Amino acid sequence: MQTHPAKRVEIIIEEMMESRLCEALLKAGVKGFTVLPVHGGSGRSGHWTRAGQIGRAGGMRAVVCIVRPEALDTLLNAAFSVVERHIGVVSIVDCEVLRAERF
Amino acid sequence: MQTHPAKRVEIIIEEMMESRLCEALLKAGVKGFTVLPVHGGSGRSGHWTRAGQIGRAGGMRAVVCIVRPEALDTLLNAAFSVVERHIGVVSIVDCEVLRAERF
Amino acid sequence: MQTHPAKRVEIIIEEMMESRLCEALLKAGVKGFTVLPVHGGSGRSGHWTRAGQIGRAGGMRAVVCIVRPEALDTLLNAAFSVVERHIGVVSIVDCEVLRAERF
Amino acid sequence: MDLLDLALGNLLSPIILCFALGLFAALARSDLTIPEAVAKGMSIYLLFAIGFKGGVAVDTAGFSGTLVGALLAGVFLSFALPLIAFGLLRVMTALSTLDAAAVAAHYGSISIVTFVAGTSVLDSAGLTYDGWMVAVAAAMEAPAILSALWLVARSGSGRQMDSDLWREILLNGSIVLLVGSFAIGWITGPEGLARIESFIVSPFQGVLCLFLLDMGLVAGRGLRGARGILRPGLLAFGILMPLIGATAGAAAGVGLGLGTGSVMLMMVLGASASYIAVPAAMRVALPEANPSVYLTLSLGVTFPFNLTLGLAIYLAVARMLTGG
Amino acid sequence: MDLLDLALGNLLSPIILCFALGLFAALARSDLTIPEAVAKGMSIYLLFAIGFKGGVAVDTAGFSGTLVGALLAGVFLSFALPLIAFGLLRVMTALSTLDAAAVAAHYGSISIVTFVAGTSVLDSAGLTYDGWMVAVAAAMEAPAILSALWLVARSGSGRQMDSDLWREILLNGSIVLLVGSFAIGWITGPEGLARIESFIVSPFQGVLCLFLLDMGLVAGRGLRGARGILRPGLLAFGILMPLIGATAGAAAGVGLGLGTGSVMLMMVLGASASYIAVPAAMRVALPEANPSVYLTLSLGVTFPFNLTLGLAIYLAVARMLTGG
Amino acid sequence: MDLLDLALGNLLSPIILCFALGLFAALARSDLTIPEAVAKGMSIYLLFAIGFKGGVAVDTAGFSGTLVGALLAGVFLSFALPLIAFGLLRVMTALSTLDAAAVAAHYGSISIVTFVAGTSVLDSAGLTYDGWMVAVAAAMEAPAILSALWLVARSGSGRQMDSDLWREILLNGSIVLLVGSFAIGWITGPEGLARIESFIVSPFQGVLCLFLLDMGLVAGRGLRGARGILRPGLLAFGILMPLIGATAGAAAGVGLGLGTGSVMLMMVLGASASYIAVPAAMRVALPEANPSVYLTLSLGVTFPFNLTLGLAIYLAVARMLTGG
Ligand SMILES: Nc1ncnc2c1ncn2[C@@H]1O[C@H](COP(=O)(O)O)[C@@H](O)[C@H]1O
Ligand SMILES: Nc1ncnc2c1ncn2[C@@H]1O[C@H](COP(=O)(O)O)[C@@H](O)[C@H]1O
Ligand SMILES: Nc1ncnc2c1ncn2[C@@H]1O[C@H](COP(=O)(O)O)[C@@H](O)[C@H]1O
Ligand code: NA
Ligand code: NA
Ligand code: NA
Repeated sequence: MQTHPAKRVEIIIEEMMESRLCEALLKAGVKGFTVLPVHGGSGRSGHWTRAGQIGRAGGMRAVVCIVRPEALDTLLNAAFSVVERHIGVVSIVDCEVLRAERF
Repeated sequence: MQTHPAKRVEIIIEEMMESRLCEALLKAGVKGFTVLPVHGGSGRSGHWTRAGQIGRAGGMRAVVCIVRPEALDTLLNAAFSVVERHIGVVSIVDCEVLRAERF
Repeated sequence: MQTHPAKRVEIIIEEMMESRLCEALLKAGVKGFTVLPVHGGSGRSGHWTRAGQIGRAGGMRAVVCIVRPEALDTLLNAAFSVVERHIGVVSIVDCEVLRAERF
Repeated sequence: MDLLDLALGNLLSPIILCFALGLFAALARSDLTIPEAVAKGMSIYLLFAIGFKGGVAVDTAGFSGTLVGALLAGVFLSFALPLIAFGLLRVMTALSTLDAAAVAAHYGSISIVTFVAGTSVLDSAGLTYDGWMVAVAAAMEAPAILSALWLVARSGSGRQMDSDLWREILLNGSIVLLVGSFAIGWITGPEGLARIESFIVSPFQGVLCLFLLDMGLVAGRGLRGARGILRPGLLAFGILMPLIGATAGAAAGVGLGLGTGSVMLMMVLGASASYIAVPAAMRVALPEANPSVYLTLSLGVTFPFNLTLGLAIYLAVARMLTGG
Repeated sequence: MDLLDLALGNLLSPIILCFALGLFAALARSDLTIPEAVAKGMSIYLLFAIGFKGGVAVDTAGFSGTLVGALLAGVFLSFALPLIAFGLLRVMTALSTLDAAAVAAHYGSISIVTFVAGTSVLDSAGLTYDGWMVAVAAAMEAPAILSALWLVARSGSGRQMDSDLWREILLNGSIVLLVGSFAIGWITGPEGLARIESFIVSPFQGVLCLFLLDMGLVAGRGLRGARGILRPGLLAFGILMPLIGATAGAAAGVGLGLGTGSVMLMMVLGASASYIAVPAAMRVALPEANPSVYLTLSLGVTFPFNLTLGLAIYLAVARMLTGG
Repeated sequence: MDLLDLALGNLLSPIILCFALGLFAALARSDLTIPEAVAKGMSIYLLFAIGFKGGVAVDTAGFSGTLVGALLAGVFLSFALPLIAFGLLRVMTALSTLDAAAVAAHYGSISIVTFVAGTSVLDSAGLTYDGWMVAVAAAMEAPAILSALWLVARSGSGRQMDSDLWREILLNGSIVLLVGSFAIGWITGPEGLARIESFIVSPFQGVLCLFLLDMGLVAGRGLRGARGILRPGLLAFGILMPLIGATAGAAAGVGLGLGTGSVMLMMVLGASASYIAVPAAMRVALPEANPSVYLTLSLGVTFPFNLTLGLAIYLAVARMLTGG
């Protein structure tokens, strides 16, 4: 099956910043992304889980975004402008996709 | 620690098609996969989130499937036959796994 | 944008073992990880989904951990000591990260 | 009480105001949300309660020939209304065959929450209705889907029905729960009801309030994202079609000799459009049809119209026709 | 009322019919599901309500020596029943030591929903029972796990108990909630109950209905996926073992001089098998044991058997033994 | 009834005991958890019910000048208390400007669950209060955030307010739901209440119990993870500040000539610290501030203090001041 090279960017970010990140991505011309719920985690600010929480301050999201290699830099700049002052993690992986025209 | 090369395939697909995709994967001889909930996303059909939805029509799932390199093509053909007419995204990454006999 | 090489380790494990794995990772010096909920899956022990479950025995989690390349082996040993006798899947991918000082 | 009074009374009831609150919150982009699991839990509660009470009512009132007649009329309406809707859409809008067929399916099927809101309007007007009307609602959920698939097949495209699809349509969760709890209510009768009355009867209106709050939120979010889609023709269809469906329902109800309350509910079933069962079926059967069109129309236009103005109109007309 | 009438009356109660509806929906592969969070919420509600009411009952009736005797008897049963179950499994089935021990643990422990269904059968038969029986239920949750670990250790394999595992077994959520709400009910007494009565008493049966609907769905899904596992020997064990457990419970109850209602509940505790606390503990302590075996047996065979036929049998026997 | 009796009576009420149970379970590392969706569902229920009942009370009692005065006093307190808190924090602790400002915002704002627990203490003491106090609560949620941002801006750092942030602060879910259901209660009045009474009135205390169980779990988990953060100075602030806030509330309440019950609630509003709306706003507006500091302090120290001792003190003082 014919596949095409692309980049898979995963951004783990605070729930409160989700809408800002999504808007920034769309403004940067990204064609799509997927938001996954996060159950818990650990980092410099300690360990947390979502169980029984009622506020939105604690939660996080994982945003997965697949783009053409040449669009990576624009995406990273857009993401970084949002993530910069916030906790969160950005990782990039080389991948192959079907139906390249979608990205 | 001894690791072995494998392929990690991630298929983001409509919730309604989840059972069909899973069946197709199993029929194609895949030994296992994991289904993650999706909270929201964006693409050519617009932006959506799951919050407060009551129908099943809107939701999506992320299906992660790790296979031996030689099984990749069968998997992609099986997945593509389901995804073909539907919205959704397929990406493939090279990975290393522990306990290769499981895949 | 400046990126740095790292490793993305994804461990799919039973919910009951989540706290043990997280403790083992922290003890192995990992600086952070993210836990994603899992909706369902399939493997040698059959097909399952979370819908309507009330016990904790059936569920799984996906733990994503990004580390510097040189820390990979310690992480894998720590993870393996927990996963060893349990069902679950460990996969490793080469990735690039922003803000390397965090890992 | 004249039509205006009735409409106003309905508009100022807690359930409609809750819907309006949700709509407002979503349009004002408040971050108010109801968790998906809670919303689903409430819809399961509502289906269970309405089904159970319907079954108990049949047990109390006894089985009658009219019930069979009403079921048949409902199935017929569900098959026939999509054909009318499809014709209208092709004339009034620029939708493709596929999109028009998908939208049409929604209008043949029904919205159980509109039905429930209808019973609650009847309750506050002090009118009774036949308990088995909920069985008619269940019977009308699925046939419309088949009509839509036939419309698409006729035009040469479309997918073949496979057995999975049949099962998904006929055994979808809401039909099974509605019919199942109806049967349980019928079997256990008033004694069964006595045991769970303080769960399914007393808190019912309150749960409905919170559920409509969520429906308002969902409808509002849909409208916000779909300004480009709602062209005048489509909008007009979303208000004209329920009136046509209600007329058909009124004809059936009066033809069968039903009482005022049941005629009104028959009109509500004809007028309301599905937004749970049919969209899910369309994602499997007609994946190329655009979901934002049918969801926006059904949930963002027809549902609010029925809830706010429709119910009052249907009640007034039902009263006029039956002299009730 | 003879046994048959009783069995039929129980079979046609709303809670059993809801379970049957769930079972049917899952076996027919309907897409009806109850969200995990809602199911967990309902189980928290049931545990809280049953514990609280038990505590209030002890406050009203006063503390007694019989209570201590019943607690000790319960703990003893929970330790002893797994040994019997293990012996039977080795004779009747081809399960490995490990799998047999894991299954055995489930049958020494208890199912709180079966217990609740038992109290509801007593209620409709107009019989009373001691409020502190819920404390006996809590006391029987954990000991069986230790018996199973001992059985495995004896055979040379198995994991050493670490302090985490101890904590998880003794402080698992359902024990803490049951014992905690029991204590709260005891402390606050009837005045406390008066304040939350319309939350934990009136809607109880209705919540139980929806919860059993979910249990039916889960059991049905389990059965569908486990046809290969349920060989005749295992199936026979799943029906024989509750009868043995009930006999042991009856002996303890009559020996302690309990009333009809409490003897019946003691039988229910002996007969029922865990499907929440023990499976979770097994995944940590005996991860190599096959979860589909014990979950299918406990939830797919013994739970439905107890619910449909078992409860009626236990009540009839308890009546016979106590002349109640 | 003297202060000690009152404190003890409050400590032994089901709601406080449920909170204690949750705290214990979390500190003992039990795996008891309430699913996030269920916890959120309960908080939506509580907000809806308290708002609705408040609105109905205003409709019954009529609109009054005192209401406007109380609203203005509330807004003033919410603006002013953070300035006091900030000063205290700079003296008593080693927190940075940023962290101190973020903490201060929480103490100007309010905790609706503490408010609800206060009304429930009043109910069991047989005292009445003005229904519109819930509107004062809503009005006090947001102003404190602006004070905190001003404190940071003054020191040169901090982010500029953008329109998104304004919207998020003023239209956050709890404000919209509280004000919205207040308006619906006002519009529909006693007839509206009659329709949903058995949903929002009778089960209220019971839902509050389960919700406080969850709050105990969350607070306990927070405390377990934050031993390093809670130095003596911070701890002392967490208990001193509510007393100062209550004093300010008392002054406002007496100054406006409110009755005993409303003075007590005004004290509760002054004393309580936010842990839902303000933390969320801080994550957007002051992301560099450390969330564990403000969450631990507000939820782990001030909330339990208010719930257990504070409410009894505030009621005793309110009685003394008003001779009620
Ligand atoms: N190395 C990592 N790998 C994966 N997720 C991480 C990592 N470090 C931090 N995170 C996630 O980011 C959140 C905030 O991290 P921190 O800012 O370090 O507290 C954590 O709770 C995790 O969910
Ligand atoms: N480039 C992408 N990266 C990640 N997820 C995507 C991407 N494009 C689409 N998706 C996901 O696929 C869904 C449907 O996409 P579409 O068919 O483009 O509307 C979206 O809602 C996203 O969840
Ligand atoms: N090849 C695979 N790719 C992704 N997930 C897997 C794979 N195999 C197993 N899993 C996950 O691990 C769980 C247990 O696998 P098993 O031990 O094979 O039953 C499954 O339910 C899946 O969630
Ligand atoms: Na219709
Ligand atoms: Na047992
Ligand atoms: Na305050």
